[in-house]
Amino acid sequence: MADQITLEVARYRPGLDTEPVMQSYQVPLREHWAILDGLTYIKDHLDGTLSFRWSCRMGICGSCGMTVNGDPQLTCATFLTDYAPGPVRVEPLRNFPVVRDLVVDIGDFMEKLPTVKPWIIRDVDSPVEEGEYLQTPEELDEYKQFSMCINCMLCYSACPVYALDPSFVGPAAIALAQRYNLDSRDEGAADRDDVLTSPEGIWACTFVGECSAACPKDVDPAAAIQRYKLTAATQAVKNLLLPRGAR
Amino acid sequence: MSLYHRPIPIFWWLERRSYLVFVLRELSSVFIAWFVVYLLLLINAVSGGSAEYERFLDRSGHWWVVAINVIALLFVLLHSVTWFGLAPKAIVARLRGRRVPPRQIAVAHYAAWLVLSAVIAWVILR
Amino acid sequence: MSAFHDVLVIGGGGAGLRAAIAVAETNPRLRVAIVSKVYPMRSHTVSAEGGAAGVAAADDSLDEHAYDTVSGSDWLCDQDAVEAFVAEAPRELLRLEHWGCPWSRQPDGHTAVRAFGGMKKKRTWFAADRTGFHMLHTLFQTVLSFPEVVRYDEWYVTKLLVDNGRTYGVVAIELATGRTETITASAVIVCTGGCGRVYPFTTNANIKTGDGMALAYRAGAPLKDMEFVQYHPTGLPFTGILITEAARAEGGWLLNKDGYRYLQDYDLGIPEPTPVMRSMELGPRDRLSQAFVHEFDKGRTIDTPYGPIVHLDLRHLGAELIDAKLPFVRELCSQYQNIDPVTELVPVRPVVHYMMGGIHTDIHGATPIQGLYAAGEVACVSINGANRLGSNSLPECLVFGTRAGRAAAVFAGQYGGAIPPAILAQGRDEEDRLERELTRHAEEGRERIADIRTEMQTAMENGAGIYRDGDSLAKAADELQELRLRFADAAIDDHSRTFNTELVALLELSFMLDVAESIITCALQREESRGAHQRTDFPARDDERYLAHSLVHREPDRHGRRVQYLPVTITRWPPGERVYGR
Amino acid sequence: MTTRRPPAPEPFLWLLFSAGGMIAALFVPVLLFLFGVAFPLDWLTAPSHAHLLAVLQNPITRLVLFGLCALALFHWAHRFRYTLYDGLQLKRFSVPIILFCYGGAVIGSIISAYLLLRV
Ligand SMILES: Cc1cc2nc3c(=O)[nH]c(=O)nc-3n(C[C@H](O)[C@H](O)[C@H](O)COP(=O)(O)OP(=O)(O)OC[C@H]3O[C@@H](n4cnc5c(N)ncnc54)[C@H](O)[C@@H]3O)c2cc1C
Ligand code: SF4
Ligand code: F3S
Ligand code: FES
Repeated sequence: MADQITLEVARYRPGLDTEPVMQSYQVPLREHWAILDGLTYIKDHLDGTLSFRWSCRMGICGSCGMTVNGDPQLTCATFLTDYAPGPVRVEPLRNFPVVRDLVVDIGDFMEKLPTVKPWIIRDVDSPVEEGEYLQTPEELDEYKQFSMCINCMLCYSACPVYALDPSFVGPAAIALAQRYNLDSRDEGAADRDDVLTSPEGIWACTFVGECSAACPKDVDPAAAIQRYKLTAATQAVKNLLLPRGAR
Repeated sequence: MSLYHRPIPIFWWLERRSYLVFVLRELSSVFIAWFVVYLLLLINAVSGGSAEYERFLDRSGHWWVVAINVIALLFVLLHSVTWFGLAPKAIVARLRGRRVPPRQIAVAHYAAWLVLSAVIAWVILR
Repeated sequence: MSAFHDVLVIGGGGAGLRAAIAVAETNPRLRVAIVSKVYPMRSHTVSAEGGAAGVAAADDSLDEHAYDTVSGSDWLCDQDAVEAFVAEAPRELLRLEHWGCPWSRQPDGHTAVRAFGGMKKKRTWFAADRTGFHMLHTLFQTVLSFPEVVRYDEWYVTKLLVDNGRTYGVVAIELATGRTETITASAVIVCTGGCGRVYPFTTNANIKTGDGMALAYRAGAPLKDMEFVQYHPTGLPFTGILITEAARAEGGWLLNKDGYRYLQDYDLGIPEPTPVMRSMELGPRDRLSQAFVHEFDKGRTIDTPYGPIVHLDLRHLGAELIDAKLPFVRELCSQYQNIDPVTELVPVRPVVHYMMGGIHTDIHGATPIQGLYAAGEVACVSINGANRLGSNSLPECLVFGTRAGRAAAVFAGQYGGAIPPAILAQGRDEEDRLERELTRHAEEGRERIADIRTEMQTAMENGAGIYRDGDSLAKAADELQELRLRFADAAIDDHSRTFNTELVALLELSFMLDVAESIITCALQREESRGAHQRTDFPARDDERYLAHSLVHREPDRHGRRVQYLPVTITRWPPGERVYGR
Repeated sequence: MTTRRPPAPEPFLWLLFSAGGMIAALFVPVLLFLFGVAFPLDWLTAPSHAHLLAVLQNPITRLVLFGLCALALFHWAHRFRYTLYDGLQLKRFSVPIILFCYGGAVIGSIISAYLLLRV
């Protein structure tokens, strides 16, 4: 194994550059080194001006998403040796405005998230003193998968519909809405329906499926969206056919 | 803050293989529409009497009609395969309270496809 | 510019989010804001795996949880705080359940509990082995349902503004734009988490740089029990990624080079095939990490390029149990170590994990500075004493986050009002200082901050590791002194205002140097061995002299520090011997 | 739901699209293979006119074929609409696109009904 590998890193310095330029760095190629280790090596030893986000380096905080050789990846869970002999292209996540170098602006998602009301909604809250809401392991399994989202934004970066129409609510937010809709303790599905069934909601998704392919936590947002389409469509038919009281 | 917005190329779907497959999958719908037209021509020919029907058979043997149909068949197969692959995601089926694994739903779809195709072929070729 | 909030929470982790909700619930009219240097759901609480303790089972009792905590702490915790903690933890965990936390369940629908190190009963609530992740996202998403909670996401707090013994807010940088702002408030709650990054090998995330401890310390609040740094016995060798204690609670074994369950040699019990509470692999973390060092000295560990290791054996648990209860462990092992714990041994070694010490607070989270509160890992109430029990920290964030939030809300309700001009002047000074930091030492060829950071971490590891002594600590103190001088001269390459992570790294390093010094100072002064503080030159516990909290104050005029001792509060459990496995 | 919105067309269009996609996936390959490839290339002998006429005169056949044609056309309409939106980035022309696609499906369905009734 060669002991060095080239990282071609997208640099964008606002005010100086009109568009990103690629810059090459040689970093050590070692077993167990993630792409992120290569980037921190650059920052610590070669070029302190390179900007990127990271924190947990164990694939759970969701901050280190970037485009690696064209694919959206968590750079702390993607390894240099898998790309040997290189070079490896590291670019910011697609479909988000670039703030600087590898840092993108996810403000859009942060604004959309509360609109789908990702919290438990109950008609009546029972007091904590009465103990927990019972939920069997099977009921837990109903939504568990959709609760695994780390908000890493890889799915948004992979979704062409979001690229073309940034008003699309998008995979992770819809999956989180479904996470609560399917939770046996929640009674807020009707409250989330308006946003989900708006033109920017589920109907904008054409089931490209790339969101689920990109998701590092197997959340399968594509499935969440299609399932809600089925739910919403069935509901619409019921609304049309049944008199109000019978629904 | 001056943010950089990456422009989207017109043919963005040439950038990634998976996007290309997606666009081809979507285009399969055009060939399904073509099939409907072709089917209606056939029905029209059958109701026009046996001479009409023979003429239809002749025309359907033209090299370019066959070529279109071969391409259409490939697209339709792409449609079927992707459809059966994705349908299990939207459908949550339950058997005796247990959730049926997506794989089994896909297998059921393929089985239905086989049986139906056999029945149709039998009806036509009988 | 200056914005005003009634209560300002620094930190969006478990403690900070819980505190913000508590403020909003206590008094909905208060304007509460959260400042966090990362988006709240990126906070390090997200990494917690094993679970959160709170008495739930019928055969368990608050007293037992309290006793386990007290003895686990080697009697250095305050027992009134522990009693409040164990009493309120179950309610807080239920609260989280009502907010949607996907706790793992029993077949009948009740929440499930698992065993944990140093606990006599099963009382650790868990959400598979992603407990912290689920708790943090549940809290964050619940905060979204309180529109009155304002958030400053990706803002970095650089200074606490204090005048006349009372706090009035902070100065912070908005990372995206580089804008600095004075944010004033009637009360401030510090919830900035721990400081594992002062050590080279840690389970802690990049962001855990002890900022809040240094902020409070610089503002005049003392830090408590800083010499107590927890090593977790099972981290992956290269990355330091944690393999949760739950792996041992579910039945994992620790094996040395000869495949021998070596803990039996260290007064931790006799090996049984299935886990026994407070015994062997379910002993407390300090004792397990110390046993590793002895194994190393006996040549019974295994050498690897990333240091000596022992093995964690999960193979006998089987794929089904591992997938149901420890899926994240399996994922981490396969991703970062290329092994499958179902069929292979997991290489592990002790790793810096948690800070028992922190900002000195009372039982309501109040610090000696008026209007300043602290909760979570950054604070020292103290319930953890000389050694925290696994799974006590997440509920601590909840219980004391809530308490601090309530107390701050009451304080802010009573003492709102005018901001003294001195505060605004302080704010302007700080903004000017940051301006100078940004342009500091533009010349080439200066010292790199990464080098200073690495040397600081090495000094800490060598000087104040699992075992320390007067010499090693004194040496570390000298090294830190020198690093401080070099730091004053260090340069940054990056002078941009947009998302300048190098500037952040510089400010973090300066905070870490303060924290590191306070750890060394307290460790030098405490001439005994207790819990995680093991002095080879003073191997015995000394209740005569040191049944007391150390409080380190900054002394600006004497360019130094002063350590003072505060007696431990004992309510019902007089100091005794720590017995495990017997 | 407390306030009642007028039913939006999207769920119904999606149901038609889905039903069409399913029925097309199940029926079209074999039919297209037989009539578009196998008979024209003489891999199999085409059925006689009389046999086909008999099959087509069966009301069940006609019903099935009508369902197939109409749903498949709606499937096309819906997918093609979004292909134009996304693939060619023509969303700004959404009104004419909608008229063309679903209009085409409606007219096509009427024609197929007419042709099937005439058999
Ligand atoms: C790998 C791992 C596993 C663990 N597992 C368990 C377990 O199973 N059970 C258990 O009980 N405990 C566990 N712990 C311990 C526990 O997770 C932590 O102690 C706890 O989560 C700390 O929460 P916190 O809210 O105090 O701080 P954090 O979650 O660390 O949050 C700190 C917050 O402060 C903000 N902040 C920091 N500095 C600044 C600044 N200068 N300006 C602005 N904002 C700032 C950060 O952005 C962040 O939002 C574990 C710890 C680790 C590392
Ligand atoms: S759904 Fe998956 S890819 Fe999308 S944000 Fe969540 S974890 Fe990331
Ligand atoms: S990639 Fe996009 S289009 Fe839908 S299935 Fe996923 S959200
Ligand atoms: S650094 Fe946290 S997910 Fe990669």
